[in-house]
Amino acid sequence: MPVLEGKELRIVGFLCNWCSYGGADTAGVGRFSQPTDLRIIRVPCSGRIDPLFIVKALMNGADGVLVSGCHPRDCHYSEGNFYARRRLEIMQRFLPVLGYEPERFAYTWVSASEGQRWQEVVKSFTDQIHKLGPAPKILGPQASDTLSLMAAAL
Amino acid sequence: MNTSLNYAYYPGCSSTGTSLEYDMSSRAVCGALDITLTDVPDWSCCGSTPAHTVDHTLSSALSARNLDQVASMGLDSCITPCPSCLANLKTAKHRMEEVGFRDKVNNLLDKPANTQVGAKSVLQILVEDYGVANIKKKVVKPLTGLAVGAYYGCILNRPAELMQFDNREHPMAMDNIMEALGATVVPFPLKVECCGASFGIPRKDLVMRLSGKLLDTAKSIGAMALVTACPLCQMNLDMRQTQINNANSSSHKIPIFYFTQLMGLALGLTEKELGMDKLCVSPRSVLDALTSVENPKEKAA
Amino acid sequence: MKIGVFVCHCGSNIEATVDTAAVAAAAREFPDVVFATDTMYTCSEPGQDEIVAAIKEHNLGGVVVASCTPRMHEQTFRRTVERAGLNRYLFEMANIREHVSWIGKDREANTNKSIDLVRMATEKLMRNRPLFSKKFDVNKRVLVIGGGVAGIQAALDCADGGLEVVMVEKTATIGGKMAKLDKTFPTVDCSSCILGPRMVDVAQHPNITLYAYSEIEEINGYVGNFEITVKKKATYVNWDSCTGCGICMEKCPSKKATDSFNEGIGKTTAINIPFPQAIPKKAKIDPEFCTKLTKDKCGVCAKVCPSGCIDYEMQDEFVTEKVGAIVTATGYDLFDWSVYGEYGGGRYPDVITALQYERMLSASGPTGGHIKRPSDGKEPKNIVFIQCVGSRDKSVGRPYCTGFCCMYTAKQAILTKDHLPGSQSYVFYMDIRAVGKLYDEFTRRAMEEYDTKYIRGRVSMIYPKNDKLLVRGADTLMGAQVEVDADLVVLAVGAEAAVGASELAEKLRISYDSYGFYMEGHPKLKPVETNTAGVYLAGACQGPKDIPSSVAQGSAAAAKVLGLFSKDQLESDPQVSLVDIKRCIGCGKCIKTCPYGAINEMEFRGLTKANVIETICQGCGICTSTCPQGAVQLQNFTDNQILSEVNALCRF
Amino acid sequence: MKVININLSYNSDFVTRVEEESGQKLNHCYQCGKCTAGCPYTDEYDISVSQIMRLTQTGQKDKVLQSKSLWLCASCESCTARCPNKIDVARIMDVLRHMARREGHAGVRTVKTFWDSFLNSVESNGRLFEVGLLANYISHTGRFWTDAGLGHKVLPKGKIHFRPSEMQGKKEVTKIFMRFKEESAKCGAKKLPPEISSVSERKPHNEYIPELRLLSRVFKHRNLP
Repeated sequence: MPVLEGKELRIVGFLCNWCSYGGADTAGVGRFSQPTDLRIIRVPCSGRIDPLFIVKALMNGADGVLVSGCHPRDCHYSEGNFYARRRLEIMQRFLPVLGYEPERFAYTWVSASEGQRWQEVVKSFTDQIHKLGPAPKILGPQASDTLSLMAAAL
Repeated sequence: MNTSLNYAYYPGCSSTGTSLEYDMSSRAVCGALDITLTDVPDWSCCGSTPAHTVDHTLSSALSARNLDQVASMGLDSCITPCPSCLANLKTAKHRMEEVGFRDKVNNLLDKPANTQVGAKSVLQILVEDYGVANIKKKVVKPLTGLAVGAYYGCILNRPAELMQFDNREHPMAMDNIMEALGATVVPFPLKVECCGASFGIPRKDLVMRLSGKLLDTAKSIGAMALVTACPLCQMNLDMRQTQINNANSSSHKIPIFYFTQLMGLALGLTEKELGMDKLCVSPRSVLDALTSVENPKEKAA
Repeated sequence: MKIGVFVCHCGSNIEATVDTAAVAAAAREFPDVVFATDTMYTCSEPGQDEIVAAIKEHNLGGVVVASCTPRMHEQTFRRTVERAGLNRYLFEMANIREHVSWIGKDREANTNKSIDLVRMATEKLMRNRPLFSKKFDVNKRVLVIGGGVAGIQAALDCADGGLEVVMVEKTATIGGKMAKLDKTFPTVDCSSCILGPRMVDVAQHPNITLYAYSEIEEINGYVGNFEITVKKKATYVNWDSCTGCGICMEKCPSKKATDSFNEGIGKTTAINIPFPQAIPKKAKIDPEFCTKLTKDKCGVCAKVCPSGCIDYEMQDEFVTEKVGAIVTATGYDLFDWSVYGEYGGGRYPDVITALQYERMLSASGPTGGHIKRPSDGKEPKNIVFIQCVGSRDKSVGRPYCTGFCCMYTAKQAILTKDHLPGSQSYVFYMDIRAVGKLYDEFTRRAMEEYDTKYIRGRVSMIYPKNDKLLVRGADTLMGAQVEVDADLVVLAVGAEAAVGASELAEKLRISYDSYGFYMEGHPKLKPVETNTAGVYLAGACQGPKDIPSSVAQGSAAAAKVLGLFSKDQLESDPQVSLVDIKRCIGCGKCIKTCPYGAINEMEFRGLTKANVIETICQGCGICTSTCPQGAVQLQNFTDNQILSEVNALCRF
Repeated sequence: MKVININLSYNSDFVTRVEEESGQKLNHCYQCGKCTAGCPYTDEYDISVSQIMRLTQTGQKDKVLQSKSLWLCASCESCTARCPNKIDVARIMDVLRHMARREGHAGVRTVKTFWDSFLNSVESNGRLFEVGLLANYISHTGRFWTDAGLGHKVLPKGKIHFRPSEMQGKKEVTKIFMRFKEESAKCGAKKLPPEISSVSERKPHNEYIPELRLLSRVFKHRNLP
């Protein structure tokens, strides 16, 4: 039972280790309550995020994907988030082509000190996804084959 | 000034009565500067302070009607000499951006209010649109030797977020104009202190105290006269000056001009056009001190 | 791979809103998981021993701990598994405290979420590979940026510890804000008497190289091997031969230069030595006020200088220094209070800042220690101190408390009485923040023994009345509006991040908060570290601090550096990129994108291939997501590992 | 002095209403007193503005709504302009005044009467008719001498007209008021004090004669032409 049926949707988050993951920690330390849908994957830098990750997540049945990195000019690796921004901008334009509403994806900047801001980001994005409802799923016995085909296509 | 300026003009109620001379001089000055004013057709009262003390929707509805009248002229903004009117018109526009509030206001109106029309003060457009430098160019009769203090009153640029004009604690618009007219501006420390506002009738004592303080300060800094941009301030300081003197056993004889009156003077308009005779505290001495050279226009008058 | 899973209660921190037993039970069903349990405190000694035991008993190939954030205990548990003979990278953490139990009350949802996070961790762990650090040499020299009291402390401690220290100070003298102070609280002892000797020590210490009037131009490299470019700003005086005799100052005809050391109280000469005890005691020319440099007239200083060290042609000079660690001690600056129009916004000469007042109190200051009104030089009788000017004020974007104003105001009130026994001081305050040894007693003394009148309320406006200033405030305890006829008003102007702090942070690759103060590694456990290895913080650059705390941090930072340098070699983080020669087509994209120039080209059987220099690679993984072939992979964050986490989440 | 039980006397409904109607967060106030420090009217207040804020924060409804201060605030915005926590204090004062009205309080009757008279004049003329306002106010307060002294100053200057300035749209304005009263009646406000409610059945403006006579009586006393 992955998501609480009706209650939760699948939301995947990719967070850079230095700012946003820390920001999410700060939010936790501050007990800033948030919706429980989001599952966070930690990456060293938003620049590490391959647009493929997001597409894969959506194809595999995520209802929303959230990316968060350090504020521009404040990247721990000095320029990773600029690369991220460029790639994600382009990727977002392709989502409709793949049959996903671009609103299912969002990227933002949250620093390690911005626990409050992280809370707001999670709340508003989760709302946004719940408004859209569940994303179209590829199910059934052939699902995995279809997926591998799509993966190959990408 | 090559491009000609046109504005919808909202006089406000006091312009028909106690601040007649403000209205006269504002129109005269704009005329002299080739600024065209068209009266807002069949304008009504903005509700002033009393309205917003009763209810914000009522207050905004009263203003909204006038904003609509402006829209009916095919214009998206108007100007008014009176800060109180200005505050209400601006507040109405601002608050009506909030849908829930707008609906409440529309409930009170015949037809849904136009939410696009903005408002500026006569002072603001003179400074920002016409420009102090250009005013300076038009001066034919500099106010040399006139030591004047500029008093702005409390709501001309407060709250800053709403009024979006000049500095909230230390406005300079009138100071700059007066300087351009050749007057000696004495920095007035209580520029934005309240004069007692509309309490003149129900609680005169308040006005006596607050306006009294303003007059005392004006005297202490050696101002021969004060300029104001607000009918209420002017009325309290001018019309009630004798009352104030009696109440505080002071003996002030400080003329309280509307800044437009002194502008007009410097632009060569006659005292009559500017309603100098409407002032309660006689400006005679001050004006005589000024007019070293006889003004031909005045002879004619 | 045989995997063991340990789900931590963290006392009630996690257990209260997550059914850890259920999480462990669910984990047992995951592929490869051979052992799973829930424990009270996994990080405690018994908790760690349990892990070690389990690894031995079930001969586990990898371990997952579901507890707090990896930023807290990843290192701890890596050491634990290592003790049991596993490679430290065959370990993963699932953050079920900060990211689950602390942000939601719904036990069912939390438990379910925790299970997902553990599944992710195990899926990734299955694809983890043993990684081994490389060792590299350390350059045991340290750079201290900023010569205030914190920087001085750090520099001296390091130097005494036998390290070579390079100190770079922006202004012409070290000493920072403390050098400008007359006395210090709560002991009221003379600031320069305490600081002076320390400044001299810096100048004379054989291990310390001081670059005053210099700034950091560029920083390259990494912990153990930084390369720093220092910009020595043109002083137009050859410091090697300048003796600091001061004749140039006496003779200089241009006496209108802003006296920044005296906070603009009084003026100084175009060529000047900041103050008599300056270190280094060397003259410099302020070009904008020097008639020789502006109009090519004068040239008096060149004529009078006995050692002929004036050089009007001098240019900025750049020098490189190699160091292994950096201590940042850039301090703070004062908030620009002119935004307070109601306080005159700078229009009234007799409204001054506390630091200006401090200069006035100082015997070596422009007034020779006499309190005078800037306007007419008269002795003030009523002095009003206003607290929280640019502190605890959202409306000016400074919601934080500066923390030391309450104390220095009490000090200044006391000193005022000493200087002018006939005077009366009034302090408008909101709360008295006097936490610290003997601090509260001190503020009490200001009230009880020195009869300072404390008024609880903010001031709404100040305006001139005759030759006095009328201060109109509130006494909220009286519930009344109050007025004071003041001769002099002293504003306790708050502290903000030093000018240029953020630019420097970007050069250092450390993060800073929204006010420009530098972020420490961990608010509790890493107060002087940053998230960049080898870069440490000291003093007010991390947040407003008084002298004792700044000094303490200076020493703490020094201790960290000495600790770092206690090893001759450092271990590189093996989580770096690795090129798969077979896949690499030598397109060079990764070389272009790498922020560190950690990738170069190499020849391999006549083909060009990318090659990662492990010690330079910082492990950001930008190359990995750039490589069209997937040939460059950031180890421990490979595409496969991340995608396995994605699948773990979405496919179930 | 009365002991206040903080939890029993806390009127949470009141606090929420104030926050809703003013759009301000009361908890943002940390009682620095800067509003009181700058308030030109503090002299006349029975409760200083910062204490009004405090009492509102702590839900002391009656104390607040019955206070004179609410009616002596001229909305000069000093408090709002200078609040370190960006609270629009003036707006909160306004909102409290609205509530006081709805609850039928009028801390300073003369002020309320004046404001009502002002609005009555606007309601029936579309614009403010100053003499009418004065007359109306005098008739409601019996304060004949209020500004008699000014009469002979202002009369000769042609600043005072004994007829309101004409406008066609005044019906629209009157309607605004009517609708407003219906609305406020709907949302269960207590009966609006007489001055306001009576207006709807006021005589049309051109029959202001009785009040004019009243006024001229005033001037006779000053033996004016």
